[in-house]
Amino acid sequence: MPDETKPPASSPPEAEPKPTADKTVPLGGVKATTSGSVQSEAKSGEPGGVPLPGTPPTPDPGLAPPPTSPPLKAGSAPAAAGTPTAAAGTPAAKPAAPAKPAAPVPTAWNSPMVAKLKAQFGSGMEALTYLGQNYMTVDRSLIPEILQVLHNDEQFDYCVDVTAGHYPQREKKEFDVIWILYSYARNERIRVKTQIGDGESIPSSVPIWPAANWLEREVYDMFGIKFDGHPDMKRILLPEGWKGHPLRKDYGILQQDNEWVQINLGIESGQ
Amino acid sequence: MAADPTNHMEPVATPFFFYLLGGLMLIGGVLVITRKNPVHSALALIVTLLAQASIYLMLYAPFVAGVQIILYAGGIMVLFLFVIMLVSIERSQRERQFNKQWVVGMVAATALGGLFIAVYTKGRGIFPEHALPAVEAQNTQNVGTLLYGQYMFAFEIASLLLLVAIIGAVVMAKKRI
Amino acid sequence: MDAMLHISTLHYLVLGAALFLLGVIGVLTRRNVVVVLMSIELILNAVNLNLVAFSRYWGGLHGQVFAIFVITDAAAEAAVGLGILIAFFRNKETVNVDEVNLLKW
Amino acid sequence: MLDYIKSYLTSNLTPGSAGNMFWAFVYIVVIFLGLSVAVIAMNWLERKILAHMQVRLGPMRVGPHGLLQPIADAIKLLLKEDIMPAEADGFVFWMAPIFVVLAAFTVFIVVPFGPTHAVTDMNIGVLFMLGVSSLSALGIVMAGWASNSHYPLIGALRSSAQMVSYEIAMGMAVISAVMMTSLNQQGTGTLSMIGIVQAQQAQGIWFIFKFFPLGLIAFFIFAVAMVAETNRAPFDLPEAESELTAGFHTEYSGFRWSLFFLAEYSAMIAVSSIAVTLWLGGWLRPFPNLLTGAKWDLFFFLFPGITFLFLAGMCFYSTVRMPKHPLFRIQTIGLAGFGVVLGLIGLILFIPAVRERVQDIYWFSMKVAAFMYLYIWYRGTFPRYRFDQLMKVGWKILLPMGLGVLILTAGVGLWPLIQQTIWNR
Amino acid sequence: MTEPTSSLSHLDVEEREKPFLDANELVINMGPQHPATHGVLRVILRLDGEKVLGLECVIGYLHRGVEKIAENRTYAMFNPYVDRMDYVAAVSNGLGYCEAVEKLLGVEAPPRAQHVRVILTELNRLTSHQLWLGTHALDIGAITPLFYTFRDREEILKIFEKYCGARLTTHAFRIGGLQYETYDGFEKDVKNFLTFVAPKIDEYEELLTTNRIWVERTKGVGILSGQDCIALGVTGPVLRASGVKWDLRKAQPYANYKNFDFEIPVGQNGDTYDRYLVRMAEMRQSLRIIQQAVDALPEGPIMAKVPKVMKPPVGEVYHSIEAPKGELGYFIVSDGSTQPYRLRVRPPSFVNLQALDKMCRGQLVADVIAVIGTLDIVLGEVDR
Repeated sequence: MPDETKPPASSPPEAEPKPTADKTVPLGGVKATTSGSVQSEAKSGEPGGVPLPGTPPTPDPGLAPPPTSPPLKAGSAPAAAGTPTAAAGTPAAKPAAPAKPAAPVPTAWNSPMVAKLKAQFGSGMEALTYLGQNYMTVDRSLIPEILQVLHNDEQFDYCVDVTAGHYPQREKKEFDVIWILYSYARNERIRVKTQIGDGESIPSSVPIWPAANWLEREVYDMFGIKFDGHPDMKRILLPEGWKGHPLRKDYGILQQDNEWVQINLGIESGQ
Repeated sequence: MAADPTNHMEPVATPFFFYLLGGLMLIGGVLVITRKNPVHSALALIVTLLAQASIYLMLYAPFVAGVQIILYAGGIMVLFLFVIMLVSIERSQRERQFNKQWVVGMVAATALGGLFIAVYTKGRGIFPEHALPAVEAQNTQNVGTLLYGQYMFAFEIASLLLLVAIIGAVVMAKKRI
Repeated sequence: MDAMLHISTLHYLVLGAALFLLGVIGVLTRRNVVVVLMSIELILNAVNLNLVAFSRYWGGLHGQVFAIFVITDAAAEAAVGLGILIAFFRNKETVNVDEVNLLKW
Repeated sequence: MLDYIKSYLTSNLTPGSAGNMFWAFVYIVVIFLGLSVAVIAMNWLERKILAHMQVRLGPMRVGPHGLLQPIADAIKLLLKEDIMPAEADGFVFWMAPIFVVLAAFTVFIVVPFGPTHAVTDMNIGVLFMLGVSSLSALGIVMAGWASNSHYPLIGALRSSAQMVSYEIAMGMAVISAVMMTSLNQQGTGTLSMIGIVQAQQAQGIWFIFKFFPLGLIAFFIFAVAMVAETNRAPFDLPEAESELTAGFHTEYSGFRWSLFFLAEYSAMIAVSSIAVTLWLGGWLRPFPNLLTGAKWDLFFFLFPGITFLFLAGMCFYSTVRMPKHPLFRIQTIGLAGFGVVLGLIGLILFIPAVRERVQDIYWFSMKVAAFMYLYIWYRGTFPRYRFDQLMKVGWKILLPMGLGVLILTAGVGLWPLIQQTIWNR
Repeated sequence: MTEPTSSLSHLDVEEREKPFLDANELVINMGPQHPATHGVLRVILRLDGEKVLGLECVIGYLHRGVEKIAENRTYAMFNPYVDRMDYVAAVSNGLGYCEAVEKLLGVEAPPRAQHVRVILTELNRLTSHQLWLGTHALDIGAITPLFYTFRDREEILKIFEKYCGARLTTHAFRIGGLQYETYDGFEKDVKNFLTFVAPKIDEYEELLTTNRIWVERTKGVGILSGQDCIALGVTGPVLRASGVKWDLRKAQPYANYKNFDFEIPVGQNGDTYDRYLVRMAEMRQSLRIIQQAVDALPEGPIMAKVPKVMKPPVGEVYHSIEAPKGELGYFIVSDGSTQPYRLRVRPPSFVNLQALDKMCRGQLVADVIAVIGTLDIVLGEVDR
């Protein structure tokens, strides 16, 4: 974990694994106003609050500041509603929320498997656990190999889900792509996450898990993330020719492809 | 079918039904050879066949009429329609319907027609004018007796022919020859 | 007028001959194999008509028996003919007689 | 003219055989009307019986117990827009339902409702019925092809393939029954429908029981094949709604569709009539040779009237049980009226003169009705066969069985003769 | 025919101009308006006669953007929306969602609530399986089971209605427990229902299990091996029918399923018939669970302490339950606000539907119908 030093206190470095009871982080940040300002570390695209190990030069600006500091990139959440309120970015100053029980924070996840993977992939990945759920953040460049290893060597034979998240406040690395994997043999569930930017593509995992076929198509449909090597990369839920990717944060909830609607449905608007 | 003749007496209104059915047959025949769409041809042929079955009834040949309906109309024509539906007809419909030597064909047909006319006018007398009393009540039995008696050998050969035809058709229509 | 009203053998023969001619014309001029096959059926039917008519007017049933044989034959002919047609169509994608110019493909 | 009409009444032939065109026409009209009524009643009965098999009530709104539902349906169908697909072959599309209906109704010319109650008695009756009913395959193919649409085409191909294949097994079964008319030195052998029933009467046995298992097996083969012939469950693949929406009549609507409906049901009645004629003694009452004597005659003579009185009683019982509410008044009155009509019919049937003439028709209809009930029962019970399984049943089970039955029937029937020739030599 | 059948996904939607006797390929469009596609599934079939060479599903006709809606609703407000996904198993959907949010919030529903949840969820599993059985049988041509199952399903819906006022989209659970205490006589109703329905399940089996035509239509149809299931991510009864003994209720118990004694029915051949048997057995197991739950229904509160305004801490959680159709998962990303930052539903029907192509290849058209039925998809969930 070369990047250990970077993460804020909120995400304890791997080196000192702590039980989930670890509450070093004041939770004030969570008490962001409803305006949706996202609290520092975790919220901005990294709910786990994990540093981005994959990109040594500049992980994510949002991660650097200490937990209580205002997030560098405020206003990520409101984008969903199409009403960005950048001003809300300051709420970190409200360290209140006294009534709230301390929220759990991600802790390092240690297991033989992780150790083995670490040995193999080194700094490219980081394994954490949150609420008893294990996940690993992986550098994009490692994606096909690590998934392959997970499938072949670690018996994660069931690809539960492939999905993504959009974090427009993160420059260059706007998207999280998440694989949820399960191993029948070990009865264990993990998530593999990576970050990619807009317009970038990512190797498809269909050769590893055929189940990922439609799931990846849906990710493409909803986020516009292309998967290289996918046998049939096209929209699945929305019609062919639709413009825009609805689950992106900059796509308003009432927004639609008016042109498509007018041409194909012969009505002024679908609303 | 309502016009079926009866067992014991002269058919009712024989000339009327003869001309009606004969006319139907001829119209059907003309349509068969002129329609562009083979399905229409086939339907016209069915009309011809059914009219002919009725004429068989008028001729006191009910068993042949039954066989005609079952085999021709119910069997062979279904087969024809089946095949027409299997082969696409759109293209053939757009093409030329008659071949290049149609003139020759027409000339040959006219010659044949002339021959027929000549034969029928010259030999008018040879053809029996009046029918012998009908033996229709026992028709089926008699046909059966003939088939399984005098024509037994021919019958067996016909069954062999059918067997060959079945095998031939199956082999032809298989996916790969 | 009497000749028109009294139906004799000749009437059936003429009808049969007309049908036969139609069949011949169809066989000789049409390009579509299906229609050619149907014209052959017309010819066979014309023959049947003659056979049955003669059988009626000469009293025996031999003509009817022959008609049954002819119908059997027609069934065999239709089955084989249509089988050939399907095989032909599969290879040539056409149903025109004048394109049947190869013994083997 | 009046003499011409009257002359038939003394004859004991069918109008066709007697050459009486007037009565033949009357019979045709009566059969046509009766058949239409039967189809309408069948429609109602099927829905009601099926509904009660499926723990529901079925039509209840239009008329008492939905009695007027088929009429309402008929009106609806007649008023519906008649849609023809733009790409359809107009003439063929138009002809197909007519062809099917014609084929289905023409069959009834030779159906013997009684010794004289048939339009005509052809001496190739069975052949004629089989032949003409097989013509409806053509109509179905026409309908499927003319619709110019995938589902109808597949439905039509399925349907015609199915009908053609089952016809063979059916033919085997029929021939074994026809053979029974002449074998064993009893009777002369006939293809005439009336002749077949008379042969059963003369031999004193329904053919279903003759040569004990053989007649039964032949009947069974026919009973299966006839369901397949009429495209009914479990052989209703051509119109399998879950696969082909509605099969060959997907594109039909309104009146034309109802013609198909009419044809389907009259075809069901037609094939059931063949089965009844060939194996179940046609118009003969049960045990005509066993339970003889004046007492039994009277007992069976009373049956028709009692049936109708029983139905009338059911109506009155339901009338009493109707909710006492102003909204139900008309329905209650209607049901009572229906009961009265049924009761009157029952009473009329007790008049000896009427009874004499009608009892044959009654027994024939009762037997056919049993088959109709079976049709409904099948529909309520069985899932649908798949096409290859259907073909397997037809070609690999029924056809060999039919051939076997045919040969065995011939063998058993000729056994005395064979014995004579071999042993007495 | 030259085209390799494996590259099915590149199936050309356009109907080819080839005459089908030669090319042996007939492209048929089944749906979206088709009685046997269970809604608005559109299947493009490539046929050789009646044999399926391959097929492609076109979905999305019911797409309502549930995941997008979730990002614009508070956690509590989104709760009713999940019912609209798998509308025949709305309670299960609600359970999964509530438990996922509870996990995020760090609360746990009190025991009584857990018990009631289990009862309702299992009843819901029963309704779902009954509906499946009815429609599946209808697809195969047996029309009667549909009415039998609907008659019995009605009793469950009555219980739902009495409990929460709704029959289909129940919105029965709240985050943190239940909103409503059970009505008076709830236990009695449920117990009565249990005694009522047990013989009814035998009745369904009587109609179908030994029916020759049913067996012929379902045996060996749409076979999916255990490996295929795992590779394709298929879960639920379909997976279990293929011999994989895996049920989330046992593997990773949620709610309080670990307190109940029940078995996981497993099939062997992975064909349609086995799936049928597995589901029938599951219905009986559900009855067992309900019996135990209702017998041991504890007293106590029904709602945990949940803040009025729910702001789960920053974090993400994936929680999945064994819905009647398979693994139903919710992946929720919280940014600490009142609304989910991202909510992903892992719909079992959607993933299971992927297997349709694999299951139908080489079968006949009629089998496609049977296989669509046996997959037990709900288009509301596939499209969300």
